[in-house]
Order: sequence, then structure tokens, then C-alpha cells
Amino acid sequence: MPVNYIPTGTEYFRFLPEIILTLVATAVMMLEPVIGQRHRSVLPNLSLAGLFAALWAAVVAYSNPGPAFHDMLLIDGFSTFFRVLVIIVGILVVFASGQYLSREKAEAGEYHALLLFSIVGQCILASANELMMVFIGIEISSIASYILAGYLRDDKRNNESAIKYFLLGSFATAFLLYGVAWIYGLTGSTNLTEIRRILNTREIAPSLALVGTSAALMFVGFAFKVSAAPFQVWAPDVYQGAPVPVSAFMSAGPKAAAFAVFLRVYMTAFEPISDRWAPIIWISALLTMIVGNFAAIRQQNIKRMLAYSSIAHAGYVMVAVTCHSSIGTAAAMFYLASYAFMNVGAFAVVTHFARQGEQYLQIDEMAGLAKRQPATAALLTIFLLSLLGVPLTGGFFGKFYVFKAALDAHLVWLTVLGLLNSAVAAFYYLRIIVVMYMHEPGEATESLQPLGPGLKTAIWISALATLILGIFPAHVLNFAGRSADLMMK
Amino acid sequence: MPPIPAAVPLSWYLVLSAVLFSLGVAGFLFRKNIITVFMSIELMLNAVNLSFIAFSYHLKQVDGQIFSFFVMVVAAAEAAVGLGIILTVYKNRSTLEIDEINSMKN
Amino acid sequence: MHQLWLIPVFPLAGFAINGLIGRKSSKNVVNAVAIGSVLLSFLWVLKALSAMGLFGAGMPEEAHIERYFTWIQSGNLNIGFDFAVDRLSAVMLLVVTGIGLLIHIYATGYMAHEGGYYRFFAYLNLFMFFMLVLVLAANYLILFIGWEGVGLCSYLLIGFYFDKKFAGDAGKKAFIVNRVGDFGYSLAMFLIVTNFGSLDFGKVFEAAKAMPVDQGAGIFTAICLLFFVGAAGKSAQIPLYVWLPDAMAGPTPVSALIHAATMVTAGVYMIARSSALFVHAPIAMDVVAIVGLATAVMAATIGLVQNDIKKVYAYSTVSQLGYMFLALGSGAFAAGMFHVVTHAFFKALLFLGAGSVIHAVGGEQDLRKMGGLRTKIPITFATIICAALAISGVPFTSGAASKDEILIAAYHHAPWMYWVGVVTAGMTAFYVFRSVFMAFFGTYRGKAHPHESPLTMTGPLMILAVLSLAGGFIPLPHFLEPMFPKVLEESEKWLEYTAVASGLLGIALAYLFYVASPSLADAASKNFNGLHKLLYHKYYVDEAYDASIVEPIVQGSRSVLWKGFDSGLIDGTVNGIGHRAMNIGGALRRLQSGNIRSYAAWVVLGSIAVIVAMGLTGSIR
Amino acid sequence: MDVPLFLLFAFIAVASAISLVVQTHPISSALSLVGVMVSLAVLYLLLGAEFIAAAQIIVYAGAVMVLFVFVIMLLNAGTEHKSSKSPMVKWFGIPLFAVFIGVISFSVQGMLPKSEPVVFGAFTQGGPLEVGRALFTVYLLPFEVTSILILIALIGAIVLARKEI
Amino acid sequence: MNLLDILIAVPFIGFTAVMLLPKSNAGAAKMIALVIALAIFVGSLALIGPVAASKGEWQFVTNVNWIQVPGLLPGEGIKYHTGMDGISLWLVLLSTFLTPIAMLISWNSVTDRPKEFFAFLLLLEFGLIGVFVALDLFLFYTFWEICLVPMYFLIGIWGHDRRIYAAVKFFLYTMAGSVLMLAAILYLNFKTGSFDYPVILNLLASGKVPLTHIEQTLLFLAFFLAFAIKVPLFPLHTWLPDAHVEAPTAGSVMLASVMLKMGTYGLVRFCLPLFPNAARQNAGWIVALAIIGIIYGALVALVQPNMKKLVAYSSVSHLGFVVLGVFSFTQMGLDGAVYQMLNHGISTGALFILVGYLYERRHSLEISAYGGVATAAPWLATVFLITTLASIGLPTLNNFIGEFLVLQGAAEVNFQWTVFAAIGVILSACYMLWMYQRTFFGLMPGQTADAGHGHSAGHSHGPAGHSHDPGHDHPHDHGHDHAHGDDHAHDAHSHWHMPDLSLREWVAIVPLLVLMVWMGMGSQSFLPSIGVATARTLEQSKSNIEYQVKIPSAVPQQTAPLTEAASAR
Repeated sequence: MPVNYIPTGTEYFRFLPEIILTLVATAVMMLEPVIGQRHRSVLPNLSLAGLFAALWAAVVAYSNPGPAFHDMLLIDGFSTFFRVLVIIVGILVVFASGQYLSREKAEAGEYHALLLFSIVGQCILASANELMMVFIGIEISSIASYILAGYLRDDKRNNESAIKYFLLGSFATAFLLYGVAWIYGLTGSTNLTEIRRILNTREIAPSLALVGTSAALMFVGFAFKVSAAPFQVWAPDVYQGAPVPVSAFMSAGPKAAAFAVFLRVYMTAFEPISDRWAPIIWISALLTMIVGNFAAIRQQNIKRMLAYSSIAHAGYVMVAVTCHSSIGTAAAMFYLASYAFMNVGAFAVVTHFARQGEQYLQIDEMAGLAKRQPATAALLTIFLLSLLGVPLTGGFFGKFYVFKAALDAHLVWLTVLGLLNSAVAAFYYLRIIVVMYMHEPGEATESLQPLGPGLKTAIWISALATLILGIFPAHVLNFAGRSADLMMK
Repeated sequence: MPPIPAAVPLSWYLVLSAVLFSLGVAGFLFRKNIITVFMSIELMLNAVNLSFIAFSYHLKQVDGQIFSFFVMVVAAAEAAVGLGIILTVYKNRSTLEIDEINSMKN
Repeated sequence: MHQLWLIPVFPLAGFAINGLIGRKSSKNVVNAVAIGSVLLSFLWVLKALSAMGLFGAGMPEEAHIERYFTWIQSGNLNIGFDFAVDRLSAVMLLVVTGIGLLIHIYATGYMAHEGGYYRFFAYLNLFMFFMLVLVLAANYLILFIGWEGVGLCSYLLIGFYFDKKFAGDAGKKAFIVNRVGDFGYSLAMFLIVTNFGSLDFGKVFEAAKAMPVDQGAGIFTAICLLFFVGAAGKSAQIPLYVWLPDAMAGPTPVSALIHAATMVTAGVYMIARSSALFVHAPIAMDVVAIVGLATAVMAATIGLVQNDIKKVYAYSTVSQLGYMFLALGSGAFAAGMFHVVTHAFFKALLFLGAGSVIHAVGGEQDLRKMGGLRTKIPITFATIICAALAISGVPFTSGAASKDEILIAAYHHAPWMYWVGVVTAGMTAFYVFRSVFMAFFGTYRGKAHPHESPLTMTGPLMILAVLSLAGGFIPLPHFLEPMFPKVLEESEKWLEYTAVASGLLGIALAYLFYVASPSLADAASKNFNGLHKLLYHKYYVDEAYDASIVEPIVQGSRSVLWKGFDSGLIDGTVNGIGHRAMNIGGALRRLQSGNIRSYAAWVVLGSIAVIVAMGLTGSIR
Repeated sequence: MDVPLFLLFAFIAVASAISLVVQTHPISSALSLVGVMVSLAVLYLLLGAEFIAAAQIIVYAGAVMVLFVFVIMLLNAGTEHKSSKSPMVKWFGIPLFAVFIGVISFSVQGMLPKSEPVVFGAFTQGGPLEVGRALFTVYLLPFEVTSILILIALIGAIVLARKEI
Repeated sequence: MNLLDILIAVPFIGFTAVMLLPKSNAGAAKMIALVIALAIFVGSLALIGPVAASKGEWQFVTNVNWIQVPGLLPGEGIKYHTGMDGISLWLVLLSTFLTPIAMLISWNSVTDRPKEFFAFLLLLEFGLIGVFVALDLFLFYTFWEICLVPMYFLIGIWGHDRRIYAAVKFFLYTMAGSVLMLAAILYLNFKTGSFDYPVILNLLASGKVPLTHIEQTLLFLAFFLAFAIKVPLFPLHTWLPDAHVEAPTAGSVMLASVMLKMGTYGLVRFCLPLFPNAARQNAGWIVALAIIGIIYGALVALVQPNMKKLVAYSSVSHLGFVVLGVFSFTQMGLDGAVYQMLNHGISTGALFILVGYLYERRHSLEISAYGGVATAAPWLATVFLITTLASIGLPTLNNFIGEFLVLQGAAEVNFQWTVFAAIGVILSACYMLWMYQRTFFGLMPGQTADAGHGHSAGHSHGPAGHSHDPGHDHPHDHGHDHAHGDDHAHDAHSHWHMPDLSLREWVAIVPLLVLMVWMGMGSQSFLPSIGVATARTLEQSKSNIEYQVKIPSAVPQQTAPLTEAASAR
């Protein structure tokens, strides 16, 4: 144990995004009482500035990759990918939230502070190389999300969402923690690289059955966070109840971060026992796809439907995880990126449509949207087609690549079943398109105001990103592939 | 009845931890007051802490204890937030019955 | 090169002109175009044939072939758009253009006051085009163009009065029944291509002739029988004759041209053309002969009792076509073709005459409402008598010449066929004269004021009358002899005498029944009421077809295939999958009870499963 | 000495935990939880974790549980109703619990077969000095980062409790 | 950047441009879309020369990298690889030819959101051209799916009453098939490391990448299912009648004329060359289904009360011929099949257009709502008749040649196939003429027989009722009020709003009529270039077998299935 420790500048540099975000979040919080009601619009702008700065920091941090703070963090391509992703999700959500918050008369600095803090947690998750950081990262990200889910505290649905998320989240985290304790006991370490080394060394490797059990306990925690079956139960209720921008955020950011850490833990630390967990994830992936897709068919509430769809998409990513190959990891990374954009985009449109108090959430109420606001409808259609997996969208290429990875890993049946599942998905995504384009406008559509600037920005950025990822995926995929290769080495 | 050993085997601590963890799970499952349910989670965290400290003893490392320290900190923070959420729920619904909080389903 | 392509192209141009601008043109223009185009065609035929030496040195036995362009080329199959003229087609060309011209002229008078005048002539010209293509074809596929094309025109002309349901029905029936025949024809073509690799008449017959007679009998039989199916459709033989009587729904000139003189003999022409194949298939020959004979008898019996004048002649046509097939089946191809020609003369005349009669009595077609027209329309009467004599086989008429040849051939083929043929000849004479007597003798029973037709109509009648009487002196069999395989023929005079006697007997009986003592006819029909009814209703064949083919297909398609299979089973399955998905979705939703403790139970359940799977089973393993 | 002490406090811990699970009044449950925590603190001591034992008493049993009791009092939470709206738990709760405890205990008892038994005083690295040094060297980052967590809790309390947003 | 690339790009640019136009000026949007579509058609004519002159190698090839991920996508990755041969050429031309026509016929009938309608037609054209020229499997799949989207909207937004059901059914049916195709594409990529069609073909054919018997069969079936749904092959056809009935006219036209060809094109382009063994082994039941489809489609068409449904089922029947031709594995069969694709595109397209004309006049698709149209609109009747005749395969019109070649090809293999399939030809005459008769002949609904035919009553004798109204054959009886001639029909029934063809309608239909005759008589303009391509396809679907028979020694573990496959022949 060293007696003295003074972090080097490089280490701070590698941790810069988190530092920036924390400082900005604190600043937002502190500024709020100072500036008064009238200048509240400064707060989101400040958050945006912070996020952009963090984005920049995350990118430049990659120029000097490596571990930091006693191997607590590992800045590599993989972590950079997810840090950038969650920060971009944050940017989009901030854009998408402005209108919502003013509409609900809840333009407090806390919202942005919490959002930024949550992103800090996700950044930590993305770069964590130590189970302790994983735990803390998860907690930071989650606790902030719990509060955000119940942000409008006078709203019954928000409360319910928050309490459900909170109780079940903590419950699942306890399992995760228990698993961490065991793996610590078995290997004497909580460092992922170290655990992998020990498990790989035959002489000192502990009973693999017990390692399997601890991996299982941790799986409970991770699967819960990514909403994989059979731990997906919370997701629909929570997404439905939370404020729409928060649902957008939760289904994209924390999910991506959770997958990041899930991937890192299972692809590095538990890689040596992959023959134990791969079949489980196989089953889980299939169940997740089935539950998500089939349950979504009957939904009337668009938020809830998107929640189920987000479960289904988690299933596709799980397919990529099942491959436990670098190509599978790359596929998962790519998928999460494109999913983040299309999903945030879709939720952003819902934010726009729901109006004050989220009164218009039924799918049928979107009738005739294409007649009144063709651009909005077209953009939502792009998101839906991407979710559905129509070529030239990110969603398609992600899915394509996931299943390619699965085939390369000889998962023929999973591929076939997964693809059939994606055909089932057409059922419910098409319904929204049908309602928007093929029904006559109803009261809800007629009273719709034009799209606000913030939401517009968020939606357009998401749409462009969805299309770019679909048409020119090579750069992102290249990066993902190289990072995945490096990480799994 | 096996003879009582002179010193406590480490596994006893671990089994105790497991039992407490399971009881925490049971509390979550069977209790209907939200606060009690929350307390069950605390119980589970405590059980995990016991495991950490037992392993720390076994490994002759302080790291496990540090981990349990962080668990405590997190639990405290969680308690603050959780109780806040419970308060708002109660304000809105005037009930702490966990079974009553099911307006969103299917 | 004789520019044979001009022969069909003239009427095609006539069709195009009349079709496009006829509606707004005067009748004279339409007439000029319609008749002019056929006249040009006729003249061009004469020019081409005379250039080939028809009227001088005599036509060469080899066909004159003109190749224009490749029509279809795929793999090693090459089908050219080629025309050919040999003696056989020369005869047909003359008949088609000649009779066609006469009937066009006649029609200008007959149709003078009908609506859709230009349309009628456009169709008629189109028919001429296709018929000439049929005749000129140098391979089976080009022949098929004409074959289908004349069917189409027949459809159009039968359905000329398209606002009448029965006219449309009749047209459709004609086309579809013909389609059944075409089915056979095309299958035969496919077999030919598969076996000979070509559809060119020359190549196919060359290959066929090179084969010894007993070799490949099976394939030849199949090809020939299929061709005969085609011919039966086009030439109204059992079992596909049903469309022809209905086809009388068309205007009378159409009946004369298409359904008596030319188109319906296309089947005979086609089989005569394929004689090189048929000689290799004796079984098929027998079938042709027997079916021909049966058709002749059956149609004649029906003809005995019909009261609609055009119907009588329609059945007569069917019957005479049966004769022609009898000839073909007996190997007397030349005789068959001879009968085609003579039949074209007298049957066209009969129909045109009937048209003139109908015209005279104000559209009435029922024989029972005519009578005594002899004096009122004398030219018509005289010409019809010529035709009636010819068809009855009265000596020195055209009919006698050709029919005798057929019967003699039949005798050599199988004597019983001869005897049946002779009886049929008697019946033919009976029903034709029955119609003549009923229409022209006795007293007029109708209400109109009969009047003679204009010259445009009677002119063609007179020309045809001459041809009917004198047509038998054309040395056609001799002319065609080289075209066909040799048949040995020893004419015995008594065969001819018997046939003639049978015809005369028929005439006499008709006279007895319908002129001398009309009550006998009623008495006979009463005495043989069942038989009479059976004949009157044409053996109920239409009804039987309806009940056994049409209805089952329509009803089966509707209730079993469409409603049952398509909407019920397949769509039911598809929708069922959809519902099943919905139900699964519904069930899965219900797991999402909204209750936190239930959710926790799921988490616990899941964790147990995962722990057992990842940890414990691993240790047991 | 170790064995009786362990047995005693283990018994107290389990009994209190069971009490937490079966009591229907939250206050009773809260007090049971305090019992668990205190007895666990004793066990921590036995395992040589002095600092954590102290923190357990001060932070957990002290601060956190007081918060709980405070909220229970504030909300005047009474005895639970006997309703059971969770058929899942009603039918499968007890079997699930039984299987779960069986599986976990079965797994855990086979763990660390060669470990030496626990002797009080055999491990003395759990004092404030050692813990503090670890926190400020190796675990500096998590330690600093937990401050964010505290901040979030702070904001959370404000967001959830203050009058207007 | 060759001509083909431009032709692919322009529709998409056009789509975007038209979409971005302001909503207020629909007329300009329509005009711009039409001009673009016409320009594309004119441009596409220039494709003919080089392809027709070629000896079977790909023309207008563009082969650039699209998505390259070294290490993750092995080999060369996904490429933008397009090119055309004689098969694709004509299908591309069919697409570019029909798109402006589809626009013309929708000119007035689409009043709701016309801008989007025309834009979607352009998008559809973009996808269709792409499908027919894509030489990279990924690219192919991309275009394949892109086609779905505009058609889905065309049906769903501008369709009739049950349009949504039809649109969703259409989408789901196709989707269900295409995901399996995607799986197969991925598997091929897994085996060969490439998405590039010629490369894969080469690898498979040369035996460098041997597929086991079961692999080949499953891959074949996966591709086949996707294509069979699209064709549609019996019994996967039930989406088609619904889609057709509910689609707007232009949608039906594009769907029937071009989109169905995507399936048959796929069969020819991919199923045969890539998996020759499996294709040949499975040919038996596929042909059986095709023949069942021919007869079944015809029989069901016979009893349809709805015109569009009738034409839809007739498509099932006609497309059966195409499948039959493809799976006869003969030069004539394949030539005929490809030719028949074009023929069907022209004649069925024309039929839908004409049904659309009728619909615009009377707003009903039920046959029973019509009658006597020939009286009121003789030109419409004439055009319809020509189209009907083309559809039933009258020689000199286009369909005949396709059907003839297909049947001839089938006869070379198995004469019984031809016998059964030819029954479909008979039936086609039945249902088409029956419909024609009920629609165009007879009296108009509501018109009584007496009104038009004063003294027809009482003169019918004979059970078949084919006796004449005396007046009709009576040249002098011209004073009566008969209406059988089209000349004096207009005045007599002016209440019946059935105007004859307008100029715009003429412009839309005449090119199709010209093509019907041209393709019927001048098949040599088309068949040689098709023949070159089909001959190569046929060659490819043979060579593989020989190679694979030789291979076993080199790849011992695959010996058993391969020899089995070989000996099964």
C-alpha cells in the first residue's frame, strides 16, 4: 500500500470529462438561486456548454489512452466510444427537455444538474476497470435517474415510476454487489484485468462453479439495468411513468452505459468462463426479444410501447453479447449507438406530441399527424423504420451487424429466431405509421403547436445520425471494431 | 451434530451472510409497507458487507473493508433519496401500501 | 418473290382505316375501304398464283416460301415469320378471298342500316387478315396466329350485337370452346418442337416422311390426336361443336363467311396440311373418321327438327364438316379439301340466301312463320334451290362430286362408314329441303311484307349459285393429288348411285312431309314425341356441359377454392398467426402486473435460474 | 471465545432479521434492523474491521436508521393491511424464498474450503489508519467520486421535498 | 459514375426535391415529378445499346467500396456494386417506363397529398431500379426493403376502404420472407467472406467454398421463400389480392407490373446460379406449386366479383408460368420466363390502368356495377379488349410469346407439366372474357331490356336463347330505337356518366398498347439480349454440379452429402 499518492496530470486528463461535467453540474446548481426566474434559460445553455466541453474532453482524452487512478479507470477506445455516446445522448436530451420543462413549469437547475451527474456516472461506468468503480458508477447513474424519473413530484405517474425504479433498482444492485463480494473473495481482487488473469491461470484459479455463481449474481444486476429478460419487468412501468425526456434518456444513456460495463465485465473478467455464461445469455437474449416484441404488439400507450420495444432492442444487443467475440462486441457497440439516436428521436417526437401533463400518449391520438405536421411525421417515420430495421437506417445496419456477428459465432438458430422476431416488430411500429399517415386527423392532432427549436434540433440531429449510421456506418464500426479488439485482448 | 470447533470457520460467516441476504429478499417479497421493503434492501446490503469483511479477513487485505465502506456511503445516499421518493409517493397517494402502487401495468 | 405479305396486309389496312376513322366516315367510304381491300387482296392472289403458273403451266408441286423476319428465337428454336404458297393454300386463298369478296359485297347491302357499320366491316377485314395469315403460314406457329386470330374475329362478330346478352354469351362460348381446341393444338406444337426441333412445315414433314411408318407411332398418334382436338374446336366436331349453332347470333354474312365457308374449315385445312404426320398415325386417322362421321350423323338428326332457319343451316354445317373429317380420316385428303371448297360455295349461298329471306320477312327467322315466299322473292328462291340441290348431292352439282368422293373413300376405309354416311346424306337432303319447302312453299304465315333484296345482295347469290352447280367440275382432287399421300381408289359406280338415291329419297320425303301432306310432319313429331324432343333440344348437350363442367368449375372455384381455401384456409392461417402473436402479446403483458413485489419475485426467480444454470450445473458437470 | 460470541451475535442478527421480515409494523421492523446492524458491528470487530464496525454503528445504526424512524414517524405509518395483490408472491413467494436460500447457502458453504478459521486479533489491518491510507491512495478516485453521490442525494432531497419546482 | 448510377441517383434526388417543395403548389410538384420520371425513362433507353451488344458480361458496372470495416467485415466488405445484363436491362426499363405512366394516370385521381404521392412513386422507382441492378447482396437487400416503404405508403394512404389492412398485410408478408433472406445472405457471407454476388458465385461454383447438401438446401429455401412471397407463388399469394384491390391505380400498376418481378428476378438471378443443386432438387415441388398456382389462380379469378381482385388472381396465374419457366432449367423456359415477366408487366399494368379508368368514371370496382360500357365508351372498350387479348395470350400480342416459350421449355423436361399448365391458358380466356362481357357488353345497370329493345320480348325461342331480336338482322327496319350501335348511344344514355378516353388517358395507355404489339411481333428486339443472359444463368446453374462432383476428394468430410446430391440426379 503506497504511503502517498498524488495523481499525475495525465490521470486527471483522462478523467477530464467527468470533472468538467461535475463542475458544470455544480455550477448549474449554484447559479440557479443567483440568477432568478428570468434568466433560467442560461441553465440549459450552460449544461450544453458543459456537455460539449466534456465531449471534447472525452475525444481528446483518447489521444492518450491508458489507465488512471490505480487502474480504477481505463481509458481506451471502448470507453471513449461509450463516453462520447452517453454525452451525446445527454446533449440530445437537454435539447429535447427545454420545451417540456417550461411546459410543465419545472425549469429548475436541478434537472440539468441531475442529468449531468447521471452522465458522469455513465462515463465512469464506461471507463471503469474496477468493480468498485462499476458499483459507484452504477449508483451515481441510477440514483440520479431515480430522482429524474420522479422529477415532477406532484405527478402520480412520476412517483410511481420513481418508486418502482428505485426499489427494484436497489434490489437488483444488491444482487450485483453480492456477486462482487463473492468474486472478490474468490480471486482477491476487484480489478477486471486482474480477475481475468487469475481465472486464466490454472494454478490459482478458484472453483469455476463459484465463479459462475458470482457471475450469475452480477448478471442479475446488469441484466436488470439493461432490461434483459427475465429482469425486464420494471422497464415498461418506469418508462411509461417517467417524464418523456427522462424516458428517452433512461432508455438510451444508462442503458448504453450498463451495456458498456456489462460487456467489459463479461468480455474481460469473465471471458475465461464464457462457456458458462454464453448459453444463459443466449436464452436471455431470445426471451428478451420475444417478450419485448410480442408484448409491444398490444400496447396503446406510445411510451409503453416504446418501452417494450426498448426491451426488444436490448434483446438484439444481447445476441451480440452472446457471441463473445470482438465482432459481437463491436456489433453491440454500434447497435447501442444507433439505438440511442433513433430512440431518443422517437421519444423526442412523443415529447412534442404529448403536450402539457402528457395528456396525449395514446397511439390512436396521433391520427393524421402526417397531414398537419408532415415533417414531424416523416422524422418519426424515419425513427420507426430504423427501429423496425429497414435498410439505410442505423437500426438496420446495427441489426444486420449483430446477426452477422451471431452467425460468425455459429449462432444460427439465434439468428433465425432473432430475425423472425424483428419481423414481428413490424406489427407495432407500422401501427404508428398507419395512424399518422392513414387516419384522419383527430382533436389531438388538430390542436398541435409547431415544433419548438430545442426539440427540433434534437429530432433533426437524431434523424441525421440515424441515417448516417445507416448509410455510412464504416467509420463508427471501424472504431468500434478496433476498440473491441483491443479490449478483449 | 458436528463438534463445535475451537475457532469459527470463515464459511459460517459466509453462510450467515447468505441467510441474512435471503432474509432481505424475503422481506422485499413479503412486506407490504414501502419503508419496510426499503429496509429489507438495507438488510441485504448489510449482508453483503458482512461477506466483504469476511473475505477481507480471509485475504488479509483491507480492500474488502473499503468496499463495504463505500457500500455504506452509497446506502446512506440511497436512503436519503429513497425516503424522499417515499415521501412524495405518500403525499400523492396517502398510502404506503406497496400493492397500491400499480396504476401502470400490462 | 411474289410479295405474298401484301395479301393479308390489304385487309389489315382496311381494318386499320375503318377502325380508326370509320366511325366518322360515310358509309360509302367504309364500303370502299372494306370491299376495296378485299378486292385488292383477291387480285393480288390471282396475280401471285398466275405468276406461279396456276392458270398456265400449272403450279409447281413444291411450295413457294417467302421468309420475312425471325419472330421468335430462343435456344435452338427459331421460328420465322414466313409465308408459303403451295397448291393446297392456293385453293384456300382463292376460296377465302373470292367468297370473302362476295360476302363483303353482300354485307354492304345487308348491313346497310345497322349501327356500328364501320365496326362490322373493320372486324370482317380483320377476319380476312387472320384467315389469310392462317392459309399462308409456313409453319405451325404462324398458322396459330391466324388460327387464334380468326377465333378472335369470330368472337367479335358473334358478339356484334353486344348489348344482347345472348350474343355476348355466344361469342364468349365460341372463344372458350375454341380455346379448348387451341389447347390441343398448342400441345401438339410443343410435342413437335420437342421431337422435331422445328415448327416449319417443310422441316417437320421432311423429318416425318423420312421415318418409316411404324416408327414413332406413339408420338405421332399423340401429336395427331392433339391436332385433331384443335381441329375439332375450330371445325365444330364432337365434343366441341356446341359453339357453332350459338354462333348464329352474329349477323348473317358472318355466319356465311366465317361459320360456313372459311373459318370452320380451317381445321380441315390444318389436318390436310399435316397429312404427312397423320399417315404415320392410323389410330388417329380412325379417330378422325369416326368422330367426323358421328358428328355428321348427330348434327344431321338435330337439323331435322329445328325451326330456326339459320339453326338448320348451322347444324348442317356441323354435319358437313363431319363429312370432311370423315374424308380426312379415311385418307382422302383431297376429297376432304374438295368438299371444303364446294361446301364453301353452297353453304355460303344457303346462309346468304337465308339472310335474304330473313331480310325479306322483316327479321323473322322461324320457318313456321314463313311460307309461300317462292313468288315474292324469286331470285333468292332460285339460288337457294341451287344450293339445296348441291348439298343434297343431286348429280352434276358440286356437292354431288365432292360428297361422292368422300363416301367412296369411306367405303374403302370401312364399309359401315359408307352406309352411315349415305343415310346421313339422305337426312341432309331432307332437312335442307324441309327448310326450303317450309319457307318457300305453302302460304305465307308471317305478318311482314316480303320483298326482294337489292342487287348488292342478290348479285353474290347468283354468282354463288353458279358455283354451287358447276363447282364440281373443277378438277380439284386431281390438282391436289400430289400434295397428299397416295390412296388407292377404285371407284365403283353403285356406291355413287346409292348415295345419290339416298339424297333424292330425302328430298322426296321432305316434299311428302312439308308440301304434299303437311299433317304428316305433325303426326310424326307427335308419334315420336320423345325422340322429337330430344332432337329439338339437341340431345341436351349444352345442358349436360353446363351441369357437368361449367357449374362445377364455377361453384367449386367460388365456394371451395376462393371462399374455402383462399379466404378460409390460407388467409385464416395467416390471420391466425397474427392473432396468435396478439394472444402471446396479451399473455406476456399480463405478466407485467404492475405490482412491485411480483416484479421482485420475477427477479428472484430469474436469479435462481441464472445461478443454477451458470454456477451449480457447472459444478455438477 | 470466538465461537460463543459469533454464535450469540449471529443468532441475534438472524433473529432480528426474521423479526424484520415478519413484523407488520414498520417501527418494529426498523428496530429489528437496528438489532441486525449492531450485532453485525460486533461480528465486524471479530473479523478485525474496527473502523467499519464503528462506522456501522455511527453511520448505519445511527444516522440512517434514525432517518428511517423519523420518516416512519412523520408519515405515521401504521400496521400493514393484509391485502395481497401479488398472486406471484402469494403462490410462489415461499417456495422461491426457500429455493433461493438453499441455492445461495449451498453455494456459499463450499466456498473457501482451505481458509483458516477466524481468530479475533489475527488480522489487524482494519484500523482507521489503514483504511484511511487506502482511501486516500489507491481508492482516492472512488472516494472523491462518492462525493458526487452525496451531492446527488442532496439535490434529490431538494427536488423531492421543496415546495415549488 | 456511369449512366446507370445517374439513373439510380436521379429518382432519389427527385424524391427528396419533390418532398421538399412547398405543400401549396401541388401542380408544380406533379409536373416536376413527371418531368423527372420522363427524363429517367429517356435516359434509360441509352442503356439498351451496350447491353444488347454485349456477350453476357456485366455492363455499366460500378464497383466501389461502400462499407469497409477491416477485420470485422472480412474480405472487401460491402460494396456498391451494380451492373446489368439482359435480364436486368429490361426490368429496369420496365420500371422507368411505367413510372411516368403511373404518374399520368394519377394526375387527377389523386387529390389528397399529391406531392407525396408523386414523390413516393419516384422513391419506388429508385428502389426498383436498384433491386434489378444490385450485384452486392447487401445492396440488393437494401433496395429490396426500400421498395417496401413507398409501396406501403401508396397503398396505405391513397388506397380504398380496407387499405390499412392490405398495406400492413403486404408489409408483414414481405418482411417475413425477407428476414430469412437476410439470414441466408449473412450465412453466405459467413461462409464466403463476401457480399459480392459475382465473387460468391465464383467461390461457390468453383468449389472453393463447398456447401454441404443441407446448407445449400436451407440457403436456397431461405432465398426462395422471400422471392416466392413476392412473386407470389401459391399458396403464399393471399396478400396480393388485398393489396391490389385496396391500392390506388398507380400502386396496383407498379405493384403488379414491377414489384412482383422482384421475386421472379431474384429466382433467376440468385436462386438458380447460387444454389444449382438445391434448385434442381427442389424443382419438382416448386413446379407443382407453380402449376397449381396457374390453375388455381385462374379458377379463383373466374369467380371474383371485383375487377381488381380478378386481375390480381390472374397475376397469380400468370406468374406461375414464370416460375414454371424458371424451374424448367431450359433455355426456352428461362427466356420465356424473363419475357413473360415483361409481358405481364405490360399487359397487367395496362389492365390495372384501364380498371382505374373505369373506377374514375363510376367509383366502383364491382363487375356487377358495370355493363354496356362498350356502348358509351367504345374506345375504352376497344383498348380494354386489346389488353384483355394480350393478357389471355393471343398470338401477335406479347403474352403469347412468353407463354409459348415457357410451355415449350417445360415440355422439353416433362410434357405433363405443359399439359396442366396449358389448362391455365384456357381458363384465362374464360375469366377475362367473362369479365369483359359483363363489364362492357349487355345493358347498363338500371337500364331495362325494354327500354332499349322494344320488341325483343317473345321472340326468344330455343333453350339457349340465341334467337334474334328481329330488328337486328333487318336492314330496312331502321326506324326503331335500338341502341346496339355505339354511334347513337351517347344521346340515348347521357345520364350514364361514362365518357370515353380523354387525351391524358390516351397518352398513358397508348405506349402500353404499342408495346403489346411490338413485343408480340418484334420479340427479336428483346429476346436476343435476354437469351445471352439466361444462357449464362443456365450455364452457371449447371457448372456447379460438375464441380461439386469432382470436389469430394479435396474435401473429404463433405463427401457424403455431395455425392448424394450428385447421385440424386
